[in-house]
Amino acid sequence: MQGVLYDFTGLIQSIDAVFRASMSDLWATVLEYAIIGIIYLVIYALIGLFLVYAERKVCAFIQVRLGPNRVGPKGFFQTIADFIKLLLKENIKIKNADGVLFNLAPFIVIVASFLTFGTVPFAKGLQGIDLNIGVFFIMAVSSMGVVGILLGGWSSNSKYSLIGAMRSGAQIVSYELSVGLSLVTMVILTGTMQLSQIIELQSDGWFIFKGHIPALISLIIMMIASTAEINRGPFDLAEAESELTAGYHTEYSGIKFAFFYLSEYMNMFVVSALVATVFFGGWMPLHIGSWQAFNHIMDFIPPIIWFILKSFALMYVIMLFKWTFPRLRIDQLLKLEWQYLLPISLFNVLLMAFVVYMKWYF
Amino acid sequence: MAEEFVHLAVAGTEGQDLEINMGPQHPSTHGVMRFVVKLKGEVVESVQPHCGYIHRGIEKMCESLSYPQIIHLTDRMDYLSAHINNEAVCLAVEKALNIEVSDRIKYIRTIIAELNRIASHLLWWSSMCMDMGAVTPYFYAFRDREKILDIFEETTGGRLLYSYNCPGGLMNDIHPNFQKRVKEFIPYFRKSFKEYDELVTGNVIFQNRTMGIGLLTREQAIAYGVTGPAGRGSGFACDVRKRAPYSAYDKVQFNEILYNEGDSFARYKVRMDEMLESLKIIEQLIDNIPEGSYVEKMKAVIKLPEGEYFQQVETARGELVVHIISDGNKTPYRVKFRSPCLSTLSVMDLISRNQKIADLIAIGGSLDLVIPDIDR
Amino acid sequence: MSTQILIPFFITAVFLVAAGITLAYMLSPKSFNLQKQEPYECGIPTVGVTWLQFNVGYYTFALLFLIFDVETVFLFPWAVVMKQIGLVGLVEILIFFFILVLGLAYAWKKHALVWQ
Amino acid sequence: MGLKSYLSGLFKGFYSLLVGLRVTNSYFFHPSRIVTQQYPENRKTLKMFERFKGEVILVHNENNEHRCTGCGICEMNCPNGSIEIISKMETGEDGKKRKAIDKHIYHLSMCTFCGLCVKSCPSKALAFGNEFEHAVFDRAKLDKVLNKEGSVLMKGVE
Amino acid sequence: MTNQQLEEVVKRLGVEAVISEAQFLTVEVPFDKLFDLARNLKENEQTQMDYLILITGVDYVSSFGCTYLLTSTTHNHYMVLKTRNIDKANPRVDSVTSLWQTAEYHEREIYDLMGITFNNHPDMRRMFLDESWVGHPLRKDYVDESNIIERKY
Repeated sequence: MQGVLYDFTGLIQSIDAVFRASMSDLWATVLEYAIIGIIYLVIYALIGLFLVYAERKVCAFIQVRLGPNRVGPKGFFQTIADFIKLLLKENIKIKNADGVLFNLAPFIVIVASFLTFGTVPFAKGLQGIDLNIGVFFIMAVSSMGVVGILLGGWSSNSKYSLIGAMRSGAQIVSYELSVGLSLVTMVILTGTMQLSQIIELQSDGWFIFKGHIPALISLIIMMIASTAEINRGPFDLAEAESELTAGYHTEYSGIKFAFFYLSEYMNMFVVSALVATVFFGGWMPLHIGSWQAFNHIMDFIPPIIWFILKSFALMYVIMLFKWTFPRLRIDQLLKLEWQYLLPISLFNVLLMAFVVYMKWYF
Repeated sequence: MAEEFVHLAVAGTEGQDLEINMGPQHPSTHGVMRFVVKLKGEVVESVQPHCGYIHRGIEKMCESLSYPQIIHLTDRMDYLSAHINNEAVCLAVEKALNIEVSDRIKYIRTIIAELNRIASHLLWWSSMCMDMGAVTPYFYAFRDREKILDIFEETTGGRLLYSYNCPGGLMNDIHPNFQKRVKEFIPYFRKSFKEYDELVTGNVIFQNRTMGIGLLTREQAIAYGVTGPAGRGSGFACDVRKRAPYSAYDKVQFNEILYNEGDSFARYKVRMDEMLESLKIIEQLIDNIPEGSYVEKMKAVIKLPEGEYFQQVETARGELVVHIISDGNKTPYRVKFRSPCLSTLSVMDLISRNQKIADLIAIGGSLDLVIPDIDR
Repeated sequence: MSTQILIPFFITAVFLVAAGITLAYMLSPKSFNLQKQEPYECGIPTVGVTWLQFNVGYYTFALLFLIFDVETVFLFPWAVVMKQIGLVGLVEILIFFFILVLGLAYAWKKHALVWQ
Repeated sequence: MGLKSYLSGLFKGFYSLLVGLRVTNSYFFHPSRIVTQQYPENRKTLKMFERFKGEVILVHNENNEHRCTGCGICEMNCPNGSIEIISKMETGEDGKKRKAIDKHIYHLSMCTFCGLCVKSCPSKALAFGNEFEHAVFDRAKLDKVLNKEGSVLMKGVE
Repeated sequence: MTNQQLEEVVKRLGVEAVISEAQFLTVEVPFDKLFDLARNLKENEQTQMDYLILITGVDYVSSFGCTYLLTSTTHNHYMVLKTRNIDKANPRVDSVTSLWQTAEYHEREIYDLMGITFNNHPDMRRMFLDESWVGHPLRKDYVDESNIIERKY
């Protein structure tokens, strides 16, 4: 196995050691946690801001227009301006709304997306939460977000919000299954659920190549189902701009709306990071079997770059979905899941089990 | 507090309908229109349209204006086929005065009317796709519509409201570039039309969203007076251009597009095919515009002889009938516009019952309502 | 790694939202207007109750989901060790799947998979 | 539903989605096809079509002369009453008194650009200008006096 | 069918009508006979007027009138049905909604703007104006000082 050029494990361990040597264990832990929190907060916000900008530019280019180009060079600071605007907007309290739940909803949504964001492996050693049930953890926590959406929609006491929330409930709950099953398919191949190990196992080839047919089917299902799970077009029934005006966040204004918006984009990032990790080797460079020279050249590209490239390519695909397809209807949405994706992914699990049993993978 | 919600949410609401206002400020009503929709879950129980938010009393205004002055008011009815509306009044006045306009005027009117129809259908296409959640087609259609608007702007001076007709002819002659530009546009549009088909028509989601949705039978279409593409999607051969040809339509070969399914997809296909059919009409006429004057000699003050005059034209949305009652003065005694959208609106409730709320939007898109045409 | 690491992430997320809302509360203008407090319904006052008993269509899928999700949870442990247990695992999971698919087929047959 | 139709429906649907994705994707990678105009920046190169109906103007030549005789036909033909003519009596060079315009007032806010005034003007005094940036903060600024300060009737126009 | 033949059919229906020829064949009937004639025209094999194009309500100052433009989708012939002398104080006409559903909205529009009430109409409400609006704007004697500006010319 080729040596990994950029390994952050040692660096982080040495920082840990320095802290623990200079103060008591408890304080060292608290300090480390604080640093982790701040760093992640900054990255979270930056990626969120950039993604909003990227989406606007992508959709503008697709739609033969220029997109934001007034604030900053090429409109780069547009989202910052938007953020400031949203911060300065009045938070309108809706009459008859359930105040507690109304305010609780953004918390839940952000907590869910932030916790899943923590599991994203940026490079070797650069991963906040690396549990041995990593894949499972992401599934569990991300489905918490639907609670926030449901609460937000229901507590607004607006009819559009109510329908949007109900839709998103049925939708996310259904697509959870396909996401789960396609991940199960890959777990059969990997034999582990820890994200860092999944990446390590791909040092001699990504799983999309190793697992060939079942992995490909699983990838397609995963892309469709996760697009649906993060409430993005063509599955954005919960917002359904032309039907429900803004769906579950109709009544949210100012910064609270911004949090819903942010979490949507961050969920997109997390999902594509997860797909990149499981199928495309995360931060692992492209290695082809025994081409030593090629593999070495690839190793020089830092893992973060690899990771960012892969997840942004996937995000581009998700954006492309949104800006190409018309929205599905609720019954079609559920039909797609229950009559197409679920049977296929069940079949795919068996196929993968069979492939693994026959050792047909590479 | 918790008990209060339980009380609010459940007690006495069994089987109650959710009553929702769609409009007047709603992204998908294409204007200021209010639908009161009764829902059972997602299923539409009834749709009650409330119009009049932008009623301007054009018919009343007409009673105090002279005939040339009326024309610019008709622009504002169905503003997407403004030229065709203009034409209707002019034809009515010419018919009343027994004036036969020259072929040049007829040809130019027909070409511009067909271009206008394409522009209108393009806007419909984009907004219907937007109603269904696909935003990108909107921009493609507007990009191509812009080319037509440029042609219009060069010749008529207006981009949306042309006021290009006057009783007895046209306000200006066509611009020298007109023919060249139109001929450039035809192949360009054919090419981008293929893209539309790839992007939307063939799309499985789009087909599933529209096929079998909003069924309107031929009998219903006739009884409710649904004309235009919406009527022809139900197999109702209502094209005025064929039934009672005016201008140069009797000189050109074209097919009346008919689909018998009567669903949203049929209405969609009728309009899409009509755009190509309009191109054919333009192709036949554009090279053969005869020379001559662009306006017939008219009296300075136009007075219609006493009587009642009807003129039907086919706008992009259906049959527009102008009914002028004249008492011999220079202003009409009474003008009635039979706007296609009012009749089309009346089937909204009928065909969207028991469909989902998302279908209601798709049906609204496929009927192609222009609200100022309803609220004249 | 222990699950302790979740604590800073949870706290940071809560802090992010709380700080945002507090900041907005301090910065944003406040004005009182009865019209503004109305829930948005295209500019028309709401008619009737919003929180009413809702269509059962959504809930059947929640029930279906429950069945299948629990089964997915069972699949994960098996998936992890699939490579080691070989044929036995394959046969066992075939039986498990057979029952699972039977349930799905039944639901399909009963039109429970069609939104009503 | 047979398995065959199930699968063929699946693949056909999937293929149609791919066709759609190809279109949008090709647009993303060809930014040269962007049609957006950078409006305020391209003011210098922006040229409206000559017939563009921006506003009604009274044509003046370089000697500050116009062709308006103050006959009031445009005022009469305007459907919206957006033209008001205030005329005065003026002694010409030959000593005869004749009617001339004092103010040709044009209410842009009421104008619907029907073109009847331009068409009906017997002495071709009116025309459409290409100016389209009409936004103002005060509505009163939309009421314009079309004849310039000190302008006189062109010679030979009756 | 030509106007001549149409005229004969109408005469055979035995309705007291004044028939004249303008752009289309115009049949003028008293307003209380209108519905019967309309039904006959629709159901008669030879006429089959199944498509009602428009209804115009007219204020003839001394009375009200209604004009119906009918056509047949099978025979493609047109006919104008006219009625005058509707009582000014209490204008009432029979609704033709049961024959042509499209009349529902057109009659509501006339009721709203002209103030002619239609008997047996399923939903006789104002169409465009608010329920609290006083008067019917399309009437010749309607005065609204704030909204109607008299033109000088």
